[in-house]
Amino acid sequence: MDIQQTSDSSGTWQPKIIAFFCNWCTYTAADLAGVSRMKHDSHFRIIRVMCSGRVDPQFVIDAFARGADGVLIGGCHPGDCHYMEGNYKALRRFHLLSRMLMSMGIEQDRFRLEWISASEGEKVRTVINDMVRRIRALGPLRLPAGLAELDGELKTREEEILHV
Amino acid sequence: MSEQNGEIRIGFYVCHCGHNIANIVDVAAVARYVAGLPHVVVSREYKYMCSDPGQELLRQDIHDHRLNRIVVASCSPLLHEQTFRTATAKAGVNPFYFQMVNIRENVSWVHEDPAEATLKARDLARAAVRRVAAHKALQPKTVSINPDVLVVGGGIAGIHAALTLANAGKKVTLVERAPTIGGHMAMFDKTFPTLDCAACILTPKMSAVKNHPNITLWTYAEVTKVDGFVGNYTVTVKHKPRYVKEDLCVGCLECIDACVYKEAKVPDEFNRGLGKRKPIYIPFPQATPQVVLIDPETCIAVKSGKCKRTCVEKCDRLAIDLDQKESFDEITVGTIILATGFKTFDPKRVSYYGYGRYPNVYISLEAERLINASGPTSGELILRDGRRPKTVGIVHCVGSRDKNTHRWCSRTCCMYSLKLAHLLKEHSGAEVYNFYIDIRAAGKAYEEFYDKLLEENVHFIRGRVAEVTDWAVIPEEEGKLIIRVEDTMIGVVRRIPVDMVVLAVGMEPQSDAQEVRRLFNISCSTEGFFLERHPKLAPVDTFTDGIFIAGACQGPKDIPDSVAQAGAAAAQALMLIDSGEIKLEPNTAYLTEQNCSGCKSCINLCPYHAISYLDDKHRASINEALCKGCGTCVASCPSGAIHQNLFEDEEIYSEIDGLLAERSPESTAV
Amino acid sequence: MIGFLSTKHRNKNGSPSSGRIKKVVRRVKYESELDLGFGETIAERAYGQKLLSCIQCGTCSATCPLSYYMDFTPRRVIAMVREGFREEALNSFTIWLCASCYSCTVQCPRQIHITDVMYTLKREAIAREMFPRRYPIPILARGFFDIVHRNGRNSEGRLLLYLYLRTNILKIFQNTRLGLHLLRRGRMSVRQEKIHRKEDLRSILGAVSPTREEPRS
Amino acid sequence: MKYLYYPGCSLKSTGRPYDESLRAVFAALGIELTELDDWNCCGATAYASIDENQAFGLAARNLAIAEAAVTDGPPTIVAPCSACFLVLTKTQRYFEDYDHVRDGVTRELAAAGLTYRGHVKVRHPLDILIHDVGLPAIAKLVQHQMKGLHVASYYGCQVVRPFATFDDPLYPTSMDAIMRSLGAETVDWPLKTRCCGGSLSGTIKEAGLRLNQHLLVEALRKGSDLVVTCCPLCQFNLECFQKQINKNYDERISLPIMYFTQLMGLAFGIPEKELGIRRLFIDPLPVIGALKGGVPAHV
Repeated sequence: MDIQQTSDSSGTWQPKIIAFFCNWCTYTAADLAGVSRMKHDSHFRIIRVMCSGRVDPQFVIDAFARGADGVLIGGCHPGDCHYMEGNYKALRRFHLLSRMLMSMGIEQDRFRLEWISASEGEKVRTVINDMVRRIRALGPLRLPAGLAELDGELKTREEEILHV
Repeated sequence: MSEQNGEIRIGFYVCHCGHNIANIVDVAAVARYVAGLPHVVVSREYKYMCSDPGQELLRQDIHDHRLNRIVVASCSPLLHEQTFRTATAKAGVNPFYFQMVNIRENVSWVHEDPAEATLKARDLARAAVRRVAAHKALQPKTVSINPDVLVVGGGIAGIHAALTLANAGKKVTLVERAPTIGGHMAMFDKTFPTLDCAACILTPKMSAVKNHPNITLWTYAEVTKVDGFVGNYTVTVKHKPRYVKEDLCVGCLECIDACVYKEAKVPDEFNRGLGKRKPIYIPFPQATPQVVLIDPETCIAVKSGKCKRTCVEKCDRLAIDLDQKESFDEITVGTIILATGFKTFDPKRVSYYGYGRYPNVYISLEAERLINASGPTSGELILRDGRRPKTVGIVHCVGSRDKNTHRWCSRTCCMYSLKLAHLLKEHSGAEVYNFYIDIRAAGKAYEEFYDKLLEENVHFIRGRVAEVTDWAVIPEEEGKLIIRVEDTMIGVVRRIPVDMVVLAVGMEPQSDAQEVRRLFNISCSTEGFFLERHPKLAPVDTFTDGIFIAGACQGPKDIPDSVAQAGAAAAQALMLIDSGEIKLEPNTAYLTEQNCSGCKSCINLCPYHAISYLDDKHRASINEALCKGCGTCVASCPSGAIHQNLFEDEEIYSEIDGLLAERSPESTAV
Repeated sequence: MIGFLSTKHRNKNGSPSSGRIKKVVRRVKYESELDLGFGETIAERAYGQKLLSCIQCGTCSATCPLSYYMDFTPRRVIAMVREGFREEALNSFTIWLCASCYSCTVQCPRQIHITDVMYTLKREAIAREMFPRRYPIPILARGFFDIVHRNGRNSEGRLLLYLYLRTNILKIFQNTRLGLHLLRRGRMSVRQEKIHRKEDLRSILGAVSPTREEPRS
Repeated sequence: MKYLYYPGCSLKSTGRPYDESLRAVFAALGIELTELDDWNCCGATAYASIDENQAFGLAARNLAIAEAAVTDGPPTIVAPCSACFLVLTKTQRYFEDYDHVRDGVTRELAAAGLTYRGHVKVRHPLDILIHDVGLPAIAKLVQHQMKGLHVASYYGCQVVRPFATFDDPLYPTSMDAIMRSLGAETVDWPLKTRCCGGSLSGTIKEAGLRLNQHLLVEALRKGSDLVVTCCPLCQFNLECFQKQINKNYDERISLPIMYFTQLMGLAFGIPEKELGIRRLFIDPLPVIGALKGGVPAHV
């Protein structure tokens, strides 16, 4: 990817973060942040899913593979899941997946899971700003020797991750 | 007309939302950019897409350009997705060939740099365009609505909602935790600004509830379990033992006289401990239902069994049952209205007002009881130390507008303080001081009431009281409570000796609001009050279909507002009931049988038991009726056999893909 | 000023004592006379961005044990700072009377660090030399500062001596009896307490960059 | 129990009885206090009025020394003087909360070859006694019940405000609880945290003396036999200016003002010499009961 497209108008590199937000808590919180005009960093893109439990590890890996510098998953607080326990599933997958990503040299700060309830617009702001700050510090993601290897990794680990 | 010869023809529309979006996002640039994307046939910007002309534009284009996919970039889908889906459907395209891009809440309202915002708006638009191409035609699943309604909470809000629905011919179950309905309003003496007595306007409604053929009234009961979904909820209710058979008791109260306790010894809840009751009692004269109950904590018979049980002998209807146990009922309803009310702020949390240390410091509710004709002093203003006050200080904003306790304004305190000022002066002829930060008398005839008080020569001192002490510096202060405050209008600190202090305590969420919230699967705002679906456009809806909120459980409210909300909640419920059915998002999971390896890893994942294992076929099977569409099973299926409508893997991948895809050099020039 | 204080106290209600002829002064304030950035500056230097959220409720004034003696109540000082009445705020002896008891800070419904605001104003005033000659409080502060700066520890005896020499020499005699009592009970010594590694101190204090402290103009 | 001990300047002069009695009482309770090596003045309130950055640097030197002194677990400083307690806590707190303070302090310390990582806990003796020692342990050591003695606990301001978390900032009760565990009756009075004016008694006498007059009069009005306090400056103001207060305001006050640790010591049967009783201006022993061999007469 050429520097041009991941850089801002002033030409300096800017991170790209994909954020999977659950419809009931975190996405609503993001709306609240909007309604409350809580300005925050723009270098993230939200994908709405019904529940953080819907976030397939492959989505995350795919995002990294396609050039995301960070991935954020936002769900309801433990005990508050609109679907009772989807967020717990998300949590368990997150642990396995982040271990795998780290073993592949993707820093911990690049993959994050946050509980943000519908009323926590402020938290959306702080989490986003903090994550962007950390990833700016890390710089662009240098994937370990290209996607092919990543896919290979994926195949071998798939079972273990998906069987949670 | 849409899916002929499979060709995908996308129409893209970016909304200015007046200046809300257009001020930050270069909408024209976005439209130009999207026009260059594959499958896009039409790409326009428009001032207000949600307006009639906006929707008409959409309809016209679909017709003229044979569009079969629609993307609108405007506000949050939580606000207008339905609007545009309907518009799409009107024009003959399946509504699920629509995708919405949120460039207001998620872009223009939260970002300041136009270049960055525009860049982001484009990425999101590109992702949506790719996603919509992968969409499938779907039929919304419809469920029928059980016409029965559950109302939780028997305060004025719950009462009003229940009566409204019952009068509309619906069967209502009203569940109240306390032994009687009436809530806080029943404790008030008079109501502002009209000064008509609370009991006079409330008790008729209470008995109406009791006698209404369509209302089942369950007091001293609590909801313990809620299952199901909109239109089809199954609710378990626990009846706490009153040790009195409700159906047999006629409220003659002879048992109370008969109690072995000759004197009432127990501080009574209804009078906030200012009066006493016996272990067998009725909360207050107009209690509804007119049924006595026994407090197991203090009744000798229940506690130890060693008692002459004179009450039992006395009751010739044999209503008293000292062995009564808690019992459960299960009911099915289609909709639920929560009116669980509020709790008053505990002023012990602000030590500097001396509540609990100085007997003559009262909270507003206690003052209400003190001046109430049916109160512990039968309306005589007699203080805890037996004196009659010559001067009274009313302290506003106790536990309100204070970041150390509660940030919010409780909205009712100013007015009830004015009311109490008037009543206290009327009852005792005392000098009354109001200590306020701001007087908030915004309401019909409220300001006029404030005028009235000013003319009655009640003192209004603008300043937040710093402390209430018994620290006398000069002889005139001996034996008084000293209020230290800055008179901010005059700019001096004043020490004002009074005989009685009334703390205008604010309103806070019920202490168990969080548990109740979980029980009914709704959200709370930061403050802990129940969260409405939209602060302006859906004030009584929640994020859970079929569950509505009314009254002070949603935020501080006075009686008129609570009643208005209760009516609104009832109307929302009626809307569902009378439409008979509700369309649900077709976002359910489904299985491609041939791919299922029968590994069973999904079976236990589903919290709704929608997935079962067919032993004969050695594979799973999904009951779409039970599926609520979280997608957890989809993400966990190792053989990718489970899919979710509206959130297909393919759809999400193309969204990711779209967000991260390279942009052509042309596009980067903003 | 002290004189004014005492007259002010002599009549209980705290209103300025009667009989004093007030000279006519212009009351109108022109925006051009104000330092409009002042509020933000002080807020920023006092860790209390919340200063701007003051609702003028007067809790600070009412809870302050010394507001009785102040020319402007703390609430009014906050209002002045907020609105850029720099001269008035810095000239008021309200800021000097603050004994840092923090009552206002813990009770302020907007959680404004009022005590820090007062410190900041004191520093601002000292930096601008905006306090009357022989006014004891800033002098005491300076004296304390010098002693500690030099020796690393304070010595109360020395400090009082220093104070009285520079403010009101007579106080020495007023207070000699007290001093003697303390000496006799071994509770005061004219011996100067010192620390061993004074060079540490010097380098620490030397390393301070005065960036945030110079007065705005 | 082992703690680092930061006496502060006052406890070396006017506050000496506090220093002596505190050491004696803590020793009796089996608490080991190690005086912080080469500690320097905390900066108090005055210093910050001149140069705040220096004030932080000054206080931080003590924290740095403490951090270096303890290797096992987080170092805890016991600071009996209210001003010291406040300033050290404030420095610690602002070091955590504000980047520019952290950077400034770090730079200043570095100049002296010192480092601070922010691990020090600053605690007040009251906090230690209530939460680490516990009232039962205190009661167990009491040999002479202070029966019938009406004690007004005076906390002053800076111990409980604004950073202390161990008690209510406006209506604290920890010292009262300790006094009750000595058998004494505590006086519930509203001025227990009202400021004594600090250094004002030296600068603006009128204001300073008034504050102390109010405190003394109210303590007496509420029937106190004596006042116990936990701050050297409060003790000094309340005790040493009684003569002047009586003169200026035509009062007849003679109220013993002692450190709470002194009364604890007496209750524990520690010889009064070790508690600096004789250093007080107003002898408390008569009201406590003439001590015969350390035993109050009326016990």
